[in-house]
Amino acid sequence: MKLITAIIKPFKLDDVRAALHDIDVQGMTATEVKGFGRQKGHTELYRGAEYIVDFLPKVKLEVAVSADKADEVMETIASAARTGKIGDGKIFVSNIEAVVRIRTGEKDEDAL
Amino acid sequence: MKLITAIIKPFKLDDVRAALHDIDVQGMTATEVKGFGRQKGHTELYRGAEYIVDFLPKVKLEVAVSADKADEVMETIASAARTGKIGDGKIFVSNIEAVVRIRTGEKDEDAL
Amino acid sequence: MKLITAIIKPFKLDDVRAALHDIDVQGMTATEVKGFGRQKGHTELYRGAEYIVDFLPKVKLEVAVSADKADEVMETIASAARTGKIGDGKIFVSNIEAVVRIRTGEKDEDAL
Amino acid sequence: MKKISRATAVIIATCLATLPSIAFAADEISGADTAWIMTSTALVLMMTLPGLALFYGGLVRVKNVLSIFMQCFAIAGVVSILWVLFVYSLAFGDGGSANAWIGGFGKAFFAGIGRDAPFGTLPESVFSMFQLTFAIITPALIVGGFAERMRFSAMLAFSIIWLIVVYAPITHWVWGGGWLQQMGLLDFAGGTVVHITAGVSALVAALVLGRRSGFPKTPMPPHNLTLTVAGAGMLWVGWFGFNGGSALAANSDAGMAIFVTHLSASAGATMWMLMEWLKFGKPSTLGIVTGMVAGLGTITPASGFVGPMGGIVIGLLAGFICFNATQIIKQKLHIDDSLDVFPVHGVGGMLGTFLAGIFVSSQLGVFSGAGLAEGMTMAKQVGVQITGILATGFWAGVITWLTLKMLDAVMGIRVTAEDESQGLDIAEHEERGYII
Amino acid sequence: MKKISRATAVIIATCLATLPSIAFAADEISGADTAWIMTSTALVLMMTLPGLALFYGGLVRVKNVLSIFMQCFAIAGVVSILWVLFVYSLAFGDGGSANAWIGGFGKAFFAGIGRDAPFGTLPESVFSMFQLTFAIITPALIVGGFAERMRFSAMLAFSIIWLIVVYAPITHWVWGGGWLQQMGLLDFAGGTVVHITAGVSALVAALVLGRRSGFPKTPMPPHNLTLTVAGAGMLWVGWFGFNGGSALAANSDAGMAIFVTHLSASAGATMWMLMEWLKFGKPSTLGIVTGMVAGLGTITPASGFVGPMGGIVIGLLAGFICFNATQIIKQKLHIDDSLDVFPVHGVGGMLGTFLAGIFVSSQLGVFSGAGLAEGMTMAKQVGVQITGILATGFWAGVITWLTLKMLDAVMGIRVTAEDESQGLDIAEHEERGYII
Amino acid sequence: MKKISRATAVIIATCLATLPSIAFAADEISGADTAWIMTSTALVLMMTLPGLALFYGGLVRVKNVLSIFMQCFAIAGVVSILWVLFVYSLAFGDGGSANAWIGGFGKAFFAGIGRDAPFGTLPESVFSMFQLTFAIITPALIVGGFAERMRFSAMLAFSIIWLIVVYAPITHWVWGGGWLQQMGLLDFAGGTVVHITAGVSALVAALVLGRRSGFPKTPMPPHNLTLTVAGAGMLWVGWFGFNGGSALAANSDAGMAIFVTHLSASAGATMWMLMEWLKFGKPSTLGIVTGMVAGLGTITPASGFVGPMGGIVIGLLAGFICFNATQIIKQKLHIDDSLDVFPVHGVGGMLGTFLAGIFVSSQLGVFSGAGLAEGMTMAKQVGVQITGILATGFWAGVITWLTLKMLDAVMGIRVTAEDESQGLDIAEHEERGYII
Ligand SMILES: Nc1ncnc2c1ncn2[C@@H]1O[C@H](COP(=O)(O)OP(=O)(O)O)[C@@H](O)[C@H]1O
Ligand SMILES: Nc1ncnc2c1ncn2[C@@H]1O[C@H](COP(=O)(O)OP(=O)(O)O)[C@@H](O)[C@H]1O
Ligand SMILES: Nc1ncnc2c1ncn2[C@@H]1O[C@H](COP(=O)(O)OP(=O)(O)O)[C@@H](O)[C@H]1O
Repeated sequence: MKLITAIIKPFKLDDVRAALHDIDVQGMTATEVKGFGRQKGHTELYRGAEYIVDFLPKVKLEVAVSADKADEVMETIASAARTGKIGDGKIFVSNIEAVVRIRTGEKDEDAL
Repeated sequence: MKLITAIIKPFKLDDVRAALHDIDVQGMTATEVKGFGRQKGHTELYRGAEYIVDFLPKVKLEVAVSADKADEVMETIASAARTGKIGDGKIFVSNIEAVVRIRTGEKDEDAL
Repeated sequence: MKLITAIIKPFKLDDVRAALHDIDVQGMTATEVKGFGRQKGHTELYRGAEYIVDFLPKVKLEVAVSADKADEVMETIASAARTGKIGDGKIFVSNIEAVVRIRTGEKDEDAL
Repeated sequence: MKKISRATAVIIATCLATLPSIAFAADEISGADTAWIMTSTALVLMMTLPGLALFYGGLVRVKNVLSIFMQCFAIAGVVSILWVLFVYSLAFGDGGSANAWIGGFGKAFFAGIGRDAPFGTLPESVFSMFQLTFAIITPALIVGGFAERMRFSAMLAFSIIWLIVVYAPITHWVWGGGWLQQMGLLDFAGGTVVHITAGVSALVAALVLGRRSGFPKTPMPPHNLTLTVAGAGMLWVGWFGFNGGSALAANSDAGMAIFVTHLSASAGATMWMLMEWLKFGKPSTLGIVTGMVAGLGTITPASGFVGPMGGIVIGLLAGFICFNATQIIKQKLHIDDSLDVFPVHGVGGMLGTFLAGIFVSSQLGVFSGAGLAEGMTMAKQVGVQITGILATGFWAGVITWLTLKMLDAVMGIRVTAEDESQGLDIAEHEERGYII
Repeated sequence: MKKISRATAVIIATCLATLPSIAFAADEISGADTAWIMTSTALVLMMTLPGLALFYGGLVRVKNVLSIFMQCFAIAGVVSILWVLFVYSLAFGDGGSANAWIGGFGKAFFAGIGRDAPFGTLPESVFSMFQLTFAIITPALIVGGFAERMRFSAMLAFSIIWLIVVYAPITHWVWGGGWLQQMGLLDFAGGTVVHITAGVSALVAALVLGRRSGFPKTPMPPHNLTLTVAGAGMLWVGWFGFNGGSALAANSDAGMAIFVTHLSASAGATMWMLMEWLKFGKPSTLGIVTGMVAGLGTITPASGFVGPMGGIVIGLLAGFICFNATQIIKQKLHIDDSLDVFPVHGVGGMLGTFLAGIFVSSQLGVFSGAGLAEGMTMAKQVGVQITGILATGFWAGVITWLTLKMLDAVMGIRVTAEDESQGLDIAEHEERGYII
Repeated sequence: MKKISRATAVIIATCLATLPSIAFAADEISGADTAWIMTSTALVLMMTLPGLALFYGGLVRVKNVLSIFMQCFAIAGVVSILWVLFVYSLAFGDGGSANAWIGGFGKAFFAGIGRDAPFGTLPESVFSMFQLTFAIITPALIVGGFAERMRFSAMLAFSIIWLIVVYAPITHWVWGGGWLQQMGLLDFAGGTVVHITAGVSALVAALVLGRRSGFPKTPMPPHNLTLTVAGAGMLWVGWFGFNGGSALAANSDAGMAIFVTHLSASAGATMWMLMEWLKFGKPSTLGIVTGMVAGLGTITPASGFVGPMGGIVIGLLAGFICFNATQIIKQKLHIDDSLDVFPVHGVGGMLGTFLAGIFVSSQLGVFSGAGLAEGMTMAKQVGVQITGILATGFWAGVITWLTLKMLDAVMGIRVTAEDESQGLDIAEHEERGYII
């Protein structure tokens, strides 16, 4: 099984979820993160003291899927999250060796 | 070494930590996340505008352990986090190639 | 490619970022997390009710790099984040099988 | 009949004061009245700062909370300066031959008005300052209509023009000796002057600016209801100064105005709670405070004229009608009057101005009010009230439309899509509400 | 002796006013007194909305913050309507032959009371409205006892019954010409009427409802102390109207009441801070504001009778005793009076009512007060005070117990375990405090 | 000339009252004045609690928000107790032969002052309580200078000593019949007594304590501007009591003081907004409320003497000069007066005390004020004003420096680096602001 981790723009989360839903992926986990990259942040000013906020709010989406579905999921996320502007984010794929569904104790593919 | 990642219900965090403590796992890292899955969220209403909150607050727990301890940790988490109701969460196991303890520079198993 | 995950003290984030910048790593993702480990938390008191806060605020930094750069990145993070006091944190290294840059669709090393 | 003489004495006095007469030559400043109106002034200022700022600020998304605050404070600053320069004079000065429509420049710079000059039983400084707090809150209310998308500079330009071309003349019509006051319009504390003008202008502004991007598909829930509730409480309390102070004296008219104001707020809140309970199954905090504001806005024009039971009925009707108005404007018509200024203040102001003409009557048993003025019938009074509603609503709407169209051509009134998505706090003010 | 005549004149006046006499026939409405009591009314309303709502709201967990707000606003709405319908009449009307126990329906609907009808030196509308703000805050205080677990509908039913069966009669006993007032009970601003009734009822409610699930093992720290501190400040300020307004006049009694109120709050806060410092090593913000509220609640019954140094002593004792009471109730007895209403308000109210009988004396040197009434000895006065404490505490406790048991049988008073764990904001009101 | 007699009557009365004369033997307590000053007292208390606490609390980092609250409440508690014990007596008592410098102990424990004792037209309890609220806010203002790094115990010790050695004598000099008052210093509501003393002391404290670790490299932005804005609104409103109440009467002086106070706040806010717009390209919420406070602080000494247009000019100058002062102190000199107390209050207080000597003149056309006292020329008045500025600033600065050095030797005034990095809330009070 594979873990697809995508860093995306927060306002794209709904679109990505809908797109994944369409290809029958229902479970996923999202985290609010701060992204540092090519896209630059902004400046804030408080009584003349400059404060450079160099991170950008991003959402990290983690989806565990069976190995054969990994490519489709990657493609789906990539196309749903794309705006074509800098800062659209990245997708990483890594291997998962085991999965358990806590409620039932089901294992691996059954647990997804 | 293995990284055990568990998505659990937030109010179960204390129980899981206590259980891990009992089997001598002391280090771990927790993150507040939003879970999407079979369990459904709720509806909010603001001046008649409906607002469907489809995610559920979950906690992601990450524990790095030596390979031989991975199964025990998985079992422990699973049984401590279980309520038997939908949304109890998942456990994922993946491989870690190296570990460093920043304070001392110790490596791998020594660093856990 | 490798994913370097570091749990560090929050006030060290700026130093670590600067150090990584110096070795030409520009992209990374940070998450606020709660750490449990050897370092202990504190006690809070509300109208006499004791409340033990046993976690410590930490930052998790995730950096995807090409395999050959992984060691340098690890060392850099370790030395920039070190205070020598308990609770400095850990670094974990794991494998990434694929990377996509969402904006362009570039793959793997090109996408970093 | 005897009673109405008191209830309207204030208004008549106000009217006379604007004439170049010696009517007040013999007037004495009353310490008690001065104490009460200074207190009321503080209460009404509190309604805007921090009251309304918090109320509105909590309702927007987190990325725009400071823009609301900034708009409220900037309006307070700029309106106050203009007030002394000439707007007070336009509203309450003597307009000579044009007095039916607008005051003149005789009181510009507050010049020639002695420190001890009386206005009725108050120092004129106190009267002018009290009225200034009304001139501040009215444009600040409009902010709710165009929240989360208007350029700050355009907002400022709009508020200035609006103050001069809408607020000053309408205040003159109703309270400064103008034609509506001559006609006998009952508007004790600003149903027409404040709530109808603000409500209609907010609606027009919402239409001219267009919807927030994503509306109505994307949910835009309030980001911090604790601010909204804090502001709501201050609005309720402050309204005692708004309506009670409009008696311009510490007497039983002020006392009864406060009593009915409180009761209408209570009834509005209760009714909105019941409506939500029935319609959605659960009553909400946002609902109950919205009902409260509806009750307060609606009683405003009537507050000096009706009795306690009349106040309760007005509040219940306010809760019922404004609730439905909110549903229609936003859910049905999909007009993005973002913080519901029109359905709450505009509709409430119209309803209250209308009902003032009815519940003023002393012929309604336990629902009686202070009684119609001599020579008035209820039908005639209601006719006057409707005239007032239409005239003020029409003038406010047309001028708002023209002003915004003009400003859009000249400077642009809406932020870019990117700024809107980033939020006005960063885009327009380079700061963030919370760093927690 | 001369002094007490002033201090009690108000109370006697209040008493007389409820009799069908012509005692006030010659009374004139005083502008100054009217101004001050209208101001006090605004201040006391601010104590509940937003004061108490914020104070309590900050103390609960984030998932229940709106439920507190909702309860405070709903109580304000419903109590106000009932007040005009008949509760004011029950509390302050003439009860005829039953007048020792309860007022009648003579003032129901506020009917037959002219707009200018005087009540002492105030318009009766002002007196009634001032008293209404007390009737709002008292049931709102009880909310702290059953916070985070009571059904909203049951809360509403309970508050309505409680207002009618507990609050109205006890107010009549103490301020409306009833038996305790006849007996000479000193309760200037509500030690018995407000604080003892609320404190005891909250304790009983906590016991009947049972503990929050997880209490006392799971920590339930306040979710937002900035709200609590904002509310605490408003309570302190508003209390000037609560106690100062209870003089029903803008005179030196009101002035001294404010002075001693402030000093007791200061002493209570300081003492609580010292207790925490000694006992736990560190003083806390929550502690200092709790001590402040204890000082305020405790001085309330005594505020019209004691002097500045008496006020300080009362505050110090309040801090010391209420601090220990809090420890005992929650940490030792594990009673989940969630926001400590009984140890702070109940114990404080009892303590203050008792101490009023002592520090009223003009024989205590620099600690002297206004002096006992003619014919009173300190022993006799203290006996009356204890009678008042026991009678009001007992009545409030018993009725609360019966009402809640009855409601539990009829409709259920506690939310389900699932709703409790999800939080009342979502479960009962479908909204969330913060979306940040 | 006639006019100044009124404007200064209050001050002269205050002065006389401190002499063992029978000047007030015939005085009657005025209900209206009493009502207004009790109201003002509530407003000024609200400025500190919760106003200033929220304003400052929002400006610090999240880990120190409670420490600000704690400091404000603890100061309120301890100052109030000391006030009654002997500080009021030192400030407003009769100092006998030393009366030019300090009052005596004649009013200690508030003993021997009857409940109905008049002070001018007020009960003395009301005068003393009103003044107490000034004695609370002044040390609380200083907190902004040493925020985020001072030990709580040292802060408390410092505030106590400062109250006795700085605040009490300076108040006596200016308002208690001391040498500056005799000289004719115009300080209506505390430009010297409150703002200069607080501003200078905060600057000295910032220097003695040293910078926060990381300053100025690490950005330390406000953690919650919604608190700051809520507090700002309360400061604006409360200032009506601060300046308006300083007339000690409900008359046209109070009314005009409120009017000019409001206008100066508006002008200060507007000017600061424009300065930021010009200099940084974008105006900010924090900027506009800072300008508002600058306008308020600056008008304070002048508020009883100037007219509306004078108020506007003073506000504009306040915005301009305090803006630049803030830039210089913090950005250029890198002095970590953390919440900018000196550039805003200190500089504002100096500026306003100076300008009072100018805009009091009745010879400035539309910019005229109440007129100089008989026998005064503008040059002479300005000389007196400068004397007042230098004397109060110097005394406050020197004593603050000595006190802090002494305390540092005795007990240590700064928290450890570790506590500073963890935050004072946990380190000093074991609690956290938010658990959300
Ligand atoms: N090497 C990396 N490791 C981890 N996260 C990264 C890395 N590079 C980029 N990111 C994440 O992706 C986000 C977008 O990257 P950025 O360089 O700004 O734009 P783009 O992906 O369009 O080139 C960043 O904000 C960061 O969260
Ligand atoms: N495929 C997945 N990848 C990542 N996280 C998942 C996945 N499926 C479920 N989760 C996480 O597990 C949580 C529980 O899953 P859910 O389907 O609601 O219940 P259950 O685990 O009992 O079947 C989800 O809220 C989500 O956070
Ligand atoms: N086995 C582990 N798995 C995951 N995270 C860990 C583990 N051990 C420690 N951590 C993280 O590292 C942080 C520092 O660890 P700690 O034991 O306190 O100090 P040190 O790293 O100096 O030994 C912890 O707060 C936790 O977030």
